[in-house]
Amino acid sequence: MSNQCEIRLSGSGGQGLILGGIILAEAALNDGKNAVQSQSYGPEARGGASKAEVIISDNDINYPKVRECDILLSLTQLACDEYLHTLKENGVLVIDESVKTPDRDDIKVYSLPILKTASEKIRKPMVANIVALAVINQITKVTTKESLEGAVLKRVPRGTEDINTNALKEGFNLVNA
Amino acid sequence: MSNQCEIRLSGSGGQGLILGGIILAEAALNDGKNAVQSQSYGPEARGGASKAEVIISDNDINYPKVRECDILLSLTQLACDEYLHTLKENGVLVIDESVKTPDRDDIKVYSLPILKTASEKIRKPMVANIVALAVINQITKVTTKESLEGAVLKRVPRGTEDINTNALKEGFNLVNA
Amino acid sequence: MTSTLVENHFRIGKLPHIWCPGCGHGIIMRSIAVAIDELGYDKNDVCVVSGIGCSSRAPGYMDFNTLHTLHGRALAYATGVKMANPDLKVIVITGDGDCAAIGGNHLIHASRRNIDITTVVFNNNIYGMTGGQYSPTTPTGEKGTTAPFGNIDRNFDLCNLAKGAGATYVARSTAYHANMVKQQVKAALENKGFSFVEAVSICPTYYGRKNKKGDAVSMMEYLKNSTVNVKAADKLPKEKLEGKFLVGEFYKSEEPEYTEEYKKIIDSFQKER
Amino acid sequence: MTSTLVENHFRIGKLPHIWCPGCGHGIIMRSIAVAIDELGYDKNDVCVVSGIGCSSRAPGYMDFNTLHTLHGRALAYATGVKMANPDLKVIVITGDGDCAAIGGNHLIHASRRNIDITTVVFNNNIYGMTGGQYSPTTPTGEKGTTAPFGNIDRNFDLCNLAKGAGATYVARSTAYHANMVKQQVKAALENKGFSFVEAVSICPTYYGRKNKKGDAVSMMEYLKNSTVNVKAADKLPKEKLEGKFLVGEFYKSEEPEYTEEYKKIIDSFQKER
Amino acid sequence: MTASKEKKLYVKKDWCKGCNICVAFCPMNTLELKDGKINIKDIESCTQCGRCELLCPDYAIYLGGTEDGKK
Amino acid sequence: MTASKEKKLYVKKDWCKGCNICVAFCPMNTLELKDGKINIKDIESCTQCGRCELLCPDYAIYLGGTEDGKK
Amino acid sequence: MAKNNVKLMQGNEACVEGALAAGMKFFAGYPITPSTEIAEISSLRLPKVGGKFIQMEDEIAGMAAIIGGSLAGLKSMTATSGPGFSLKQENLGYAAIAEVPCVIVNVQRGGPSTGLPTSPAQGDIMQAKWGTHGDHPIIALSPSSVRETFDLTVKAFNFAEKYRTPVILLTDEVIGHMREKIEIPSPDEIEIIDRVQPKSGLEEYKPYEVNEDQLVPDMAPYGGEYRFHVTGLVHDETGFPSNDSNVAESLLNRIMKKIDNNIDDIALYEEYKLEDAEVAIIAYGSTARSAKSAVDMARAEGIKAGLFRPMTIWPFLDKQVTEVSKKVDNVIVAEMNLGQYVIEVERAGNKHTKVSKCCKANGQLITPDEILAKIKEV
Amino acid sequence: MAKNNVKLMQGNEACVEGALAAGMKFFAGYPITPSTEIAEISSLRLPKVGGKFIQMEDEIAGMAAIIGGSLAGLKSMTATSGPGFSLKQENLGYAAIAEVPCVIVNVQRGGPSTGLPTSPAQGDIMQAKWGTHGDHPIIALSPSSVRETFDLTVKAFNFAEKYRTPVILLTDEVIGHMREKIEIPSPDEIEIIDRVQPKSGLEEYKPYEVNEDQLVPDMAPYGGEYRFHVTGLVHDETGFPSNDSNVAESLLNRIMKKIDNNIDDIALYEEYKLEDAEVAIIAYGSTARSAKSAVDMARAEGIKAGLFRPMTIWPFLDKQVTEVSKKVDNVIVAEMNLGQYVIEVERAGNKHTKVSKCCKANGQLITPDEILAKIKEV
Ligand SMILES: Cc1ncc(C[n+]2csc(CCOP(=O)(O)OP(=O)(O)O)c2C)c(N)n1
Ligand SMILES: Cc1ncc(C[n+]2csc(CCOP(=O)(O)OP(=O)(O)O)c2C)c(N)n1
Ligand code: SF4
Ligand code: SF4
Ligand code: SF4
Ligand code: SF4
Ligand code: SF4
Ligand code: SF4
Ligand SMILES: [Mg+2]
Ligand SMILES: [Mg+2]
Repeated sequence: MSNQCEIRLSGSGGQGLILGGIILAEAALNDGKNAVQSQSYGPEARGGASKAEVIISDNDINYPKVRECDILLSLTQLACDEYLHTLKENGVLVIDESVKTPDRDDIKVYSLPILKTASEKIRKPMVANIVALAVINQITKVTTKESLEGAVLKRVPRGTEDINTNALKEGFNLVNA
Repeated sequence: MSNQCEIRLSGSGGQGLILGGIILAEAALNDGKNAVQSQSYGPEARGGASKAEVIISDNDINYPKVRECDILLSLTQLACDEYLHTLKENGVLVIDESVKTPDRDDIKVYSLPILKTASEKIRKPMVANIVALAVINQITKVTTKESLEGAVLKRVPRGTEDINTNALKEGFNLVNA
Repeated sequence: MTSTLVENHFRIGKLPHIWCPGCGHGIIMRSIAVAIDELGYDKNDVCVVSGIGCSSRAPGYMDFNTLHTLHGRALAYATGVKMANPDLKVIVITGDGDCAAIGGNHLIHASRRNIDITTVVFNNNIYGMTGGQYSPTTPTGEKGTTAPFGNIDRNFDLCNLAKGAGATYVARSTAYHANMVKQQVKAALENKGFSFVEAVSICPTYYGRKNKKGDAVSMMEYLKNSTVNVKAADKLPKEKLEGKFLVGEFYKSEEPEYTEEYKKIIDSFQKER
Repeated sequence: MTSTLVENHFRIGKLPHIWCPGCGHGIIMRSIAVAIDELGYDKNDVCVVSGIGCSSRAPGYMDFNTLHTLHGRALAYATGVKMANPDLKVIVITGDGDCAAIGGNHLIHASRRNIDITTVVFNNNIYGMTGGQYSPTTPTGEKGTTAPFGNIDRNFDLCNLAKGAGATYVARSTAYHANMVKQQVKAALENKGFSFVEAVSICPTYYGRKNKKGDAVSMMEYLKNSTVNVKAADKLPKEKLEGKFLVGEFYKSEEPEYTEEYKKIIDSFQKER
Repeated sequence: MTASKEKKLYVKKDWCKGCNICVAFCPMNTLELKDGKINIKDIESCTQCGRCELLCPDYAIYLGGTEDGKK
Repeated sequence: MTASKEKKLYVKKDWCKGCNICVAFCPMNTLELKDGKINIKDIESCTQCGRCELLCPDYAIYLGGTEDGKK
Repeated sequence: MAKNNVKLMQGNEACVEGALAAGMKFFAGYPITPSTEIAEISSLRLPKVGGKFIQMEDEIAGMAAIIGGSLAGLKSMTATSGPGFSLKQENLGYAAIAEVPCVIVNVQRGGPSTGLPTSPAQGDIMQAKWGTHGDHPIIALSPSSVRETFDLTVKAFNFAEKYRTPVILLTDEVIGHMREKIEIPSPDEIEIIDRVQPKSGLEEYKPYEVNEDQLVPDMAPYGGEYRFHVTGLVHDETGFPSNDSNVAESLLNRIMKKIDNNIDDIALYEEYKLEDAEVAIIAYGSTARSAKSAVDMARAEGIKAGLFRPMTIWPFLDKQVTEVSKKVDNVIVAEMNLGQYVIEVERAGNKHTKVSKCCKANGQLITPDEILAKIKEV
Repeated sequence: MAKNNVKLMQGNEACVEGALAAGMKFFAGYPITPSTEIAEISSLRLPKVGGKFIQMEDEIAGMAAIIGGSLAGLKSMTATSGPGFSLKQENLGYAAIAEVPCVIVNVQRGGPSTGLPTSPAQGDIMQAKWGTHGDHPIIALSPSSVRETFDLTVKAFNFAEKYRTPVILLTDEVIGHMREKIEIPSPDEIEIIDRVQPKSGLEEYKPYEVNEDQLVPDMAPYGGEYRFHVTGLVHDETGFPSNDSNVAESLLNRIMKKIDNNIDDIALYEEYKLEDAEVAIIAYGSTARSAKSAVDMARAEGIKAGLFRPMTIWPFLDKQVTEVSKKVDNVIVAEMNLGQYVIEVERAGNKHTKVSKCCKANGQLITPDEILAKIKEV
């Protein structure tokens, strides 16, 4: 289980985090790894999920749920407040710059303008999830760049490939910058 | 169980045999005995029963169904054919005269014009069941006369008391004759 | 010896049927067979589906593909049969309780979808099989074993209900008008869509007895004397319609049929390939 | 701080409700509360019953006797409540799926009995709660997650259905016509019998998105522009009615109410004693 | 009215339940019940109108060609 | 049109889901969304017609007497 | 002449009389053989005592209506048989989780499906406990005579009210349709239990709150002075839904415990000639009558047989069955099905004794002879 | 890049893919969380392969329609969750007695009643066997992964066709909604079984006739050259109803035996580190994933734990469970309910070993830690 990486993507419904989780998991498959993606629901199916979870591993994945995670993405304050305690010691926290940097000194925190990049640079707020994936990838190398690109292009609606490639690029840049 | 008397009333639907069974059982209650009455049904409840069964006993009655009976009434040939084999050795068979006297010499057979008495003497074919009860009672003394009369008067529709008392009388007479 | 019609369309070994003397169901069942006969359908192409009830015992006697289902569910089963094999002529035989009480929802939805099923309700205004409880078509005020003081429910006009829900052929006839039943069933079978035929039946054993309607003959007389054909109704003065009910064809229209519409979806992919 | 109306008729602690931004259900729910308020009913005398669905979540927010039942069964539960305590003003809040798909049978039978229940359907033409499957009111050709190639079912006109089944007050309004909803609910509550109010709602999240109807505002605009009042309809030329649907009161009649009729039976024995 | 009758009126007593419908609705009063079963009282009067067959709930009376008799 | 207004226009931002309905249907263009929440752009223009209250699915805007403000 | 309160009565009729004695004021149902007489007699009797009867459009609606009626304050009952019982399952689970007292009578007939509609069976024993989805509490009682049908119907209402839970009266076609001598007890001989009304102030009222070791919340009717919310979702003590796993856990635990912890109150059974028995028959309902005969017949032949007759079928009488198992060399479960109650008996008993079964599901009551043969066989 | 047939797929999607691979041509259902995706994906995929999808007015109609569809010759499936599964029970019994092959998927969620609609549970285990009235046969399978969902759906169709019986796929919200790597087998790797068509002449055709030791009658479709009658009443080999107790007995015995006698064919299970185990976990479905982790964790701590994982839930794997029980000192049944499968395990095992349970029904998947704690406790 040591080579298992557990990732939680959190935010508000409509931010495309489930799709983000799926893409991340598929990227891991592209790398020849195992992956499990799951999510949580509100009352019946309505409203969409508030979080998505991905486990990536070289081995079989038994218990499919993320409890303590290695990587936590929080695009909203609410989500960060709710899930911060689930981040392991030495874990990586990626937050949108609008989220207050929490005072935990046992983790690495990356506060980046993810939402702004999507809405202002790419002018498509809905690609924030892709920007975030690029950011996570760039920081943690949880999948290869190529696999992530392949996974994104496979899942996004036809005709939006360029925008999404762009979102990836800007996401990578956010970290490099 | 030796003091238990098991009676099967058989005929075609519409001959009021279930009511007959109920009256017989109530007559037994009037005598301070125990009684259980049951019946069989066709598909779902439709069509009415083709037989009614009564067990009369001084003691508790456990198994409530009649298997081999002490007394068998058969108002139709079909019924007689079907149930004759269920009559015990030394049992009493009461048949309408229209029914062929079966060749079993281990039983007592009473062939009497029950249907005709009802339809011609009393001019009410539907009191054949009451005539039959009187006949059975007269032959077997399974209940007292008074109890039977009481039971009949309690169950028959208001306004038909006279006809039914008459039916009883004619039934008693059939045996005495 | 039996008539050629009976010989050809019934399972002779199962006759005589279990219905009571004078029960109207036998008359209506025969009319359905005549309708099929006159249309010349291959018996293998006909599927008769029923629920539970005296009426629903009919398919057991009829020499087609037959399906005796659960109380109220005939139309849902029939929908599955028709979807799976749209070439089958699917007929549902049902009772007023079966189709309008427990089965009411399936009736309105099958009507709405306009799926090509012909439904014939043997409406005897009572639950016959279970011994005379009032049904959704028992007239207000009449008695049933569960309405000992008179039924306070208002009763459905089944034809109105089916029409309101979307059936594209709607007609009523009676056991007395056996030829009309036949004609309507024929028209219903030829209608490509959901067809509803209400055949008013008689239950002398329960409905008749409970409500002092006399014997089978009196009840047939009532059917004879209390009906007005819808075509004639407009021309009649109001007084003449009092206490009467209408028979005849109430509604007919052509609308897209469900399995045909579905086939279009399938075909659209066939072409793609 | 909340408005006096909301303060007085809702369980403030449960608000804001779970419905999506722009969901029409909230508007209709408020109109019902205003109707009750204007009629001056004691809150203890009101019982609001629902099934399962987004719409059926309403009673949880409303400060009355409230009963959140099973999918489709609200009217059957409500019938029990009303029979047991006829003094209660019983209101059923339901969805198009809840009342017309799985609950269709209870709807037509409650209508038939004319039991004094006011039913308000939040009709958003879709199963909202389960994520956008087509419902019996989804217009033919439109999409749902289970109708990816367009719905081939014909849709119910719920008001027709209720009327055909026997409801004695039948009306339609929309989330946009919030005051009309209120007026109709008031009239429905005052009608001694089964009342049916179809309040057309909007589901921007599923119906809107699946069928490219734009955001909540566009959908409200559609309600505004596509409705014709039934009173005006007769006077309008046909072209003006194309693509429109009718709102207003469709039917009203006075007929024996079920629990009152039952009371007569009880009373007849009281006198005997 | 005993003209050329193409068909023959058959009864199938063991199916008859004695409901009396055919008797009551035969326009020619051709039929009767006897011991609770259908009986042709007067075949001559029959016009082969087919009503009895149409209305018999039990298919116990019918008009048939000669081939029907054999079955 | 800033005449004697009996009632006051209240907003309850934390209930507002930013659906824009009140903004779109206010006849006086009094309202706007700001950061996804309702905002009174120009209270002077409000005629207290009550439409926003009527159509707000979330009871986040309403006209109330002064007592309402306290709650 | 027999005493005035001694009557020949059908089991189904005794059920209605018992219900009325217990305070039934509302019946909603749909006819089905062999339970129909219960609806019919209710329709006749209820209005005379100010109660109400309604024939619904189907069994689902019948069950839903009595839950509504019970919430509005009336003691409520429905009656059905196999197919209808299957249809009521979803609503049964609702009554269990929303804790609505009500009585459901199932006059068992031959299954599965339409099966043998006019023949007796005991094929719905396991369904009575497991027929609805999800874990839930249930009480089910099974009478062996007409008089006991009366008594257990009263008990069913009492348990329903006391524990706020649906109670099933599992009778069968034999008991339902047979007529037998019954001595109707006088009202003062009958213990009647009503639901406990809440006493808390209106402000702090929480409809599902329990205090200390109370397991059953008090219950107000709709239309009284308390207003409250009822749902089939998992809910907290206020009655409102919650997704919290602690809430779920404590709700489910409480509704299970309110039955399990009170099993001694709920346990009804008869022991017949068990003291010195070497072989014990376990049988219930109509089959127990045959079993009793069989015991007598065996004793007459010198075989030490005895009968354990549970009237409480659910909750399973683990303690009593275990005790019986320890005492005898052989336990024989006789039931009119292919082996249902025997599963629980095996679970409880097969550590201690040999458990066998005498089962039949062909529409015929098991006879004393068949049981006797089995006794001799083991 | 991953291989072309390697995909990230949701359990519910894998179910549809498995069904299509097995030859499903008809789906009728009604949406309900968390099974809805099965309907949605079926509606998208079926017409493309010439199959048919219909959304019915409710779950009852959905189940009825697939029985009709199957009789007309198409391999048919429906999918639902708890409340809908309860509604389907009456029809399920019909399929069992009329011997109509069909597959019913139940993606289990928290019950009872509406319960916890979006949370996982394994609370319908007993209902799957006992939910409908009357004795009847049932096969139920429970997958633990997305790939296994595919495989067991294929098996479900195969068993349904081979044994002419309804087969239940009992999955749960965790398995249904999670996405996992799956390698879709190629068509030639998949064994597909179709119902056997009758060969007898038209005249002597009896739709429910079996010869010699054949237990499953051949099956013709409506609309072919054979005409026949189907009923939910007890019927003889001609398919027509009968009240004869011999007919009833032989029908019921045959439909039970056709499953029981073939249990070795139907028994699917996995044994994990059981060879030298001293404590055996028994778990199925998603819980088995936690159990496997727990076994590994225990082993890491030097505790000899093992896992018995039944994929065939019904018929109960008596032989295998008994064997496991004999081998170990402790058996722990882990399941997301308040104790259901454990009842059967106790019955089979408590003569041989100590049986305990690790149960939870609060909407949360049991964790490996919880099972490990239980292992240490016993
Ligand atoms: C689920 C279910 N509920 C109830 C019954 C009992 N039942 C059988 S037939 C019937 C009513 C039949 O009435 P109808 O459909 O009008 O047919 P009829 O007998 O009058 O021809 C009832 C209530 C049943 N078999 N199944
Ligand atoms: C017996 C049962 N079947 C299905 C469901 C799943 N379900 C919950 S709500 C719903 C549809 C709701 O649609 P509608 O009534 O129109 O309400 P809306 O959400 O659109 O307001 C369905 C199918 C259920 N909870 N119970
Ligand atoms: S009970 Fe009525 S409907 Fe049934 S067979 Fe007899 S007459 Fe016909
Ligand atoms: S899903 Fe649709 S109906 Fe449900 S709350 Fe959202 S907008 Fe309203
Ligand atoms: S055919 Fe006509 S005339 Fe001849 S017996 Fe029959 S009904 Fe009478
Ligand atoms: S109608 Fe038929 S059943 Fe009735 S009396 Fe005539 S022949 Fe006999
Ligand atoms: S009250 Fe009328 S004018 Fe004022 S803000 Fe609201 S909608 Fe606009
Ligand atoms: S209508 Fe209500 S929820 Fe929508 S923007 Fe206006 S105040 Fe906010
Ligand atoms: Mg009827
Ligand atoms: Mg809706």
